[in-house]
Amino acid sequence: MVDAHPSHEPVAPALVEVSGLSLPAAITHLPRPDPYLNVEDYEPEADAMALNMGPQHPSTHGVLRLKLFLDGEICFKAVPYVGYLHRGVEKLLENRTAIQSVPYVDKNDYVSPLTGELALVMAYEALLDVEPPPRAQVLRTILMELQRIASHHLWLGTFCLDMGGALGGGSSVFLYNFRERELILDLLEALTGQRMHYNALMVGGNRHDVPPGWEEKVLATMDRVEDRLAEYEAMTVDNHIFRSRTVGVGVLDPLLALEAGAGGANLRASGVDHDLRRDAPYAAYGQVDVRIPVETAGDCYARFLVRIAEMREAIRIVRLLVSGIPEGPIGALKPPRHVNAVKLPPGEVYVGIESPRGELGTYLISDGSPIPVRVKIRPPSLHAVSLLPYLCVGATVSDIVVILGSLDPILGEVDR
Amino acid sequence: MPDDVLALFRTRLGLEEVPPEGPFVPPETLPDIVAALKEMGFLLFLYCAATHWPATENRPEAFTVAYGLRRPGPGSSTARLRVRIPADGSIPTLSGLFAGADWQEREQYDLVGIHFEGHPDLRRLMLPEDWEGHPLRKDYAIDTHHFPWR
Amino acid sequence: MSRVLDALRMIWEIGWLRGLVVGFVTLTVVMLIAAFTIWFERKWSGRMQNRPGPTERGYGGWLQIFADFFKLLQKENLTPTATDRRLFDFVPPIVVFVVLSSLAVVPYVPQGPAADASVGVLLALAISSLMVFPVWAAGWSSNNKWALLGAMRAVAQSISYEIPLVLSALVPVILAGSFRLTEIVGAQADWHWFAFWPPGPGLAAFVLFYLSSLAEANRIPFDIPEAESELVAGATTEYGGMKFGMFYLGEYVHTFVASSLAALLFFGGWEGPGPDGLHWMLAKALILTASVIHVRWTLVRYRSDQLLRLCWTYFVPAALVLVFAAGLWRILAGGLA
Amino acid sequence: MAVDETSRTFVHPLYGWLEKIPGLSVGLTTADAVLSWGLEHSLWVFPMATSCCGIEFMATMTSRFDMDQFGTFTRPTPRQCDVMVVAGTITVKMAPRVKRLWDMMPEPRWCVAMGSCAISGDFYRNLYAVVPGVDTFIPVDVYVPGCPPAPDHVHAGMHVLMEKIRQVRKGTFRPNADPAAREGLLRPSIPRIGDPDRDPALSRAQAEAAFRMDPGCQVTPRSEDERDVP
Repeated sequence: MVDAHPSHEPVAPALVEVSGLSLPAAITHLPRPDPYLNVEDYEPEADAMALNMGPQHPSTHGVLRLKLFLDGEICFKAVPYVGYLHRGVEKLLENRTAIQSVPYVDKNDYVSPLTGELALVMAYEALLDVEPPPRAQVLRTILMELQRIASHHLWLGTFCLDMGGALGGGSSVFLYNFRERELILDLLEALTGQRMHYNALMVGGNRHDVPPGWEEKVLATMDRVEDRLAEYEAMTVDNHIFRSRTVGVGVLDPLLALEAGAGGANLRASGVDHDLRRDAPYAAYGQVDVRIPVETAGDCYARFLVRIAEMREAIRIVRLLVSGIPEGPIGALKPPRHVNAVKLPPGEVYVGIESPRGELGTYLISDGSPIPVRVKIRPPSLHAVSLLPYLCVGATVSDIVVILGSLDPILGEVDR
Repeated sequence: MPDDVLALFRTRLGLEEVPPEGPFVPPETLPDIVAALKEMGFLLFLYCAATHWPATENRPEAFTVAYGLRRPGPGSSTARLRVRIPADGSIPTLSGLFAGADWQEREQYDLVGIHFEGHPDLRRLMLPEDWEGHPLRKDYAIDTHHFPWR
Repeated sequence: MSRVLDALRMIWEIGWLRGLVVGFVTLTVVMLIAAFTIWFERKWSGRMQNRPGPTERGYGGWLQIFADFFKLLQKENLTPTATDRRLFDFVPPIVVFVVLSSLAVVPYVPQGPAADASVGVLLALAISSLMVFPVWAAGWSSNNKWALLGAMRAVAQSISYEIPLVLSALVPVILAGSFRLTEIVGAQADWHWFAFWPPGPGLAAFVLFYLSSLAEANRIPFDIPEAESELVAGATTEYGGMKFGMFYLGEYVHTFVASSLAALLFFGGWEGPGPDGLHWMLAKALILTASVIHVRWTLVRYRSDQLLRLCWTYFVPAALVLVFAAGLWRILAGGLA
Repeated sequence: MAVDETSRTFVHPLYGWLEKIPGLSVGLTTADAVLSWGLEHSLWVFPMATSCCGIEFMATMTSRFDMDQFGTFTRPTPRQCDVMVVAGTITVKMAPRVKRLWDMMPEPRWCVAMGSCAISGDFYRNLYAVVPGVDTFIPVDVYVPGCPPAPDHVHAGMHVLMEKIRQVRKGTFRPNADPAAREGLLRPSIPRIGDPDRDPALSRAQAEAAFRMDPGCQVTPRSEDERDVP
């Protein structure tokens, strides 16, 4: 059993240079399994079993279907099937104006709706060349970070649920996490009036201003959430079973992660020091010095550590910003009177932001009419799921559940 | 876009001016240029977005496919390029270069109906395998019925 | 009145009739205990997770289990067509039969109600280890891959954990010099509970026994045959209605019986301060059952290969050492006399 | 399998036996009251969670709201469940699977449509890939509106379902059969179950499609109950 107790001193890993990037040598250039393997070619005498996992399975995080080819309980080929939640958002956005389209992207990444909104709204703003006022920018940043904490809470809960079952210790961690997630949802509800699907942003600014006393509530909640983080660590980091289930499981080659387009904690856990909040700042991230946690082991445990560190960092950013929200308007444009109020100039833009799952981008083509010609949403979860054929090979069914959970895919975003 | 990318586009494509949304690249040189970009550190595959342009008086039916790559790390930058192909044309696949292009191309094949030449596993990604038509084409009605479910 | 009593006494004299009555009462009581264990588990886990648990039906929700029972009774008796029908329908009663029949050799008071077999320990363990057969048959007959995987895991796990279970049960046997459960309890008189006396091997043997019986009863962290986040519901995936109800009940009876056995072997059974008797035995068994529940809602589960490695590389050697140590203690302490 | 959705009554074979014993009517009514009570207050949920509503449904199970108060918890397999909570958008690709999972549930069973996507498709209802409401292929007992409904709304929905079960068992339940109530309502492209316009051939086609699945899936069911999902 692999043991990596957190009290061990971290050893600086050997690095290797690849195209100007320093990557941890131990996990770079790992042998890649063939995702297109013909099952017939794999030892024809073996007792292979095709196992259909999903689309309705307790731990596929939605409606992902994984077709696993097992030899005993070891998987030698995994084929993900997606699209069970394909709601044609891109087609719908091609028929909606800038004002109408924000609620649709809420439903893409339903665990962090605000980042989806921001990615779309920023694309329209880049096309229109509109700069939201500073108050809106700072508010957006606070909202993004609150959303990141809530999203990671949900992730940690479901991750442990996958490991410990709905009727067991996993569900305890899950319920504790939801306790804190509810606190953050309360903050967002106080601001926007909704628990999910906030529809809080619009082109040129925000829709909702801060209610009185909100800042103090945010600070109090942040204190509580930070206290409770230590509790989760006691339940996970200090738990030998948790470590033995995650350490060394699902090691992700950073080069593969990059080429596959993975992002967020999946990338940073493999030693790639990349975060758009610091590297291509948007909203008010330029005003804060965002510290990026990076791990070098590349396994599920490293991804877990990165997300926990990101939660702490998000709490710090929220604390930093919430005490100094600048005064002023929250929108750069006049409040729209009708849906065609925003006239789009012709052009093509791409805007990427750092969602809790990686780079969430919007690619927008407009030909001058009120509705865009093409909206392409670049979902980080799609790329995370596309890693499964590489990561699942050689893992047992139990491991596959953990690997899938550690990648944190949201199927609404994968399928759109 | 950063200067080294602009320089690459200028030398490889013989362009004077590179538009900010990316130059048009001939389909046959696409893999070479993307491979060169990958050598230059653009390791993160961002997006592959195909657009259907229905026929008008001025132009025949056509597709554009836009690609985006990102150089990770501090001071991150993107490289963007586009490919224009006729209605019955096809485009070489990038799935050999970027694992992430695999699914993006399958998605574009599914929704827009562009054939990616040399793709090892070009199946529909989002819609059922027996689906007819490509929904993101402009001539596809948004409320198309599908017996017996809608 | 006295006539009635006489008649009752006469019935009592007839051996097989007495057995029938005692058996019926015992089984009813144990099933009720199992049902209330379910209620207790729901309340306890709720308290552990900052929620109240069942509250609406009856005081503290204690009627909830009966609602569940009546509901399960009325569900459609569903046998999927692709299953091995006869085996599929046959398995749930077998589960209940196996877990209840192990009660035949687990005494709760010195006089019974169980048969005081001369190899009681072995018999109890042997019967409870039969549980693997219905679980395996359930997985096999369901014609479902998840059920099959669960069943295969159950077989691998049960076979492995049998060994440390029996070896650790041997420690009290060696210390007491008898396989008879009443004699083992008798040897623990005057507070010489084997969990604490001799210091060291007894407690270690209890921990091994406890963990192995967790594995035998498929409880977290060793519940890989069920593993509802991986294998949907394991071997019981295809079972619904009362058939599932039997599995559900059997699981809790199994836990209770294993706890009773641990109480007998390591905690002096019905011995205790004040008058000895059933109350001490039940209290000990219930406390052990509650601890099983507490562990279940605290830990996450092992992977199957880690589970087996844990058994073969730690538990089995440790159990062997403990058996040796118990023998040594017996010789050195002059217990052979 | 053609499911006759309009007359979904399930009589346990036990009742037929009991009715033959004379003088049991008093006992039977008491027993029936007890059994109804059990049926009503032990609703195990199969969470057909596909999207955003699934997250809110998860929140419904958590400590602040806690469905276990009235004896409701989730089971991962449809065989052990009484209520299917359809939480989220159902797409054309997913619909056969939902239908099949519904067919796998033992009677008596109920369906709760949670959220506006499950009720009518919401603002996706005119989209090529989305089913306009789950009641176009499975009978729905309770609708919980909202996008997504807050957890307390789901609680209220479960209590409404309990009330409905009580009334159905007592025989006092009267569905709103007034055709005037349907006047002016937006109707989906497929007639809902219970709609007089609904063609029985449609139910048959849906039931068949539920076992055909998609061709790439390589599932060749031997019979209606052969399963590869979940």
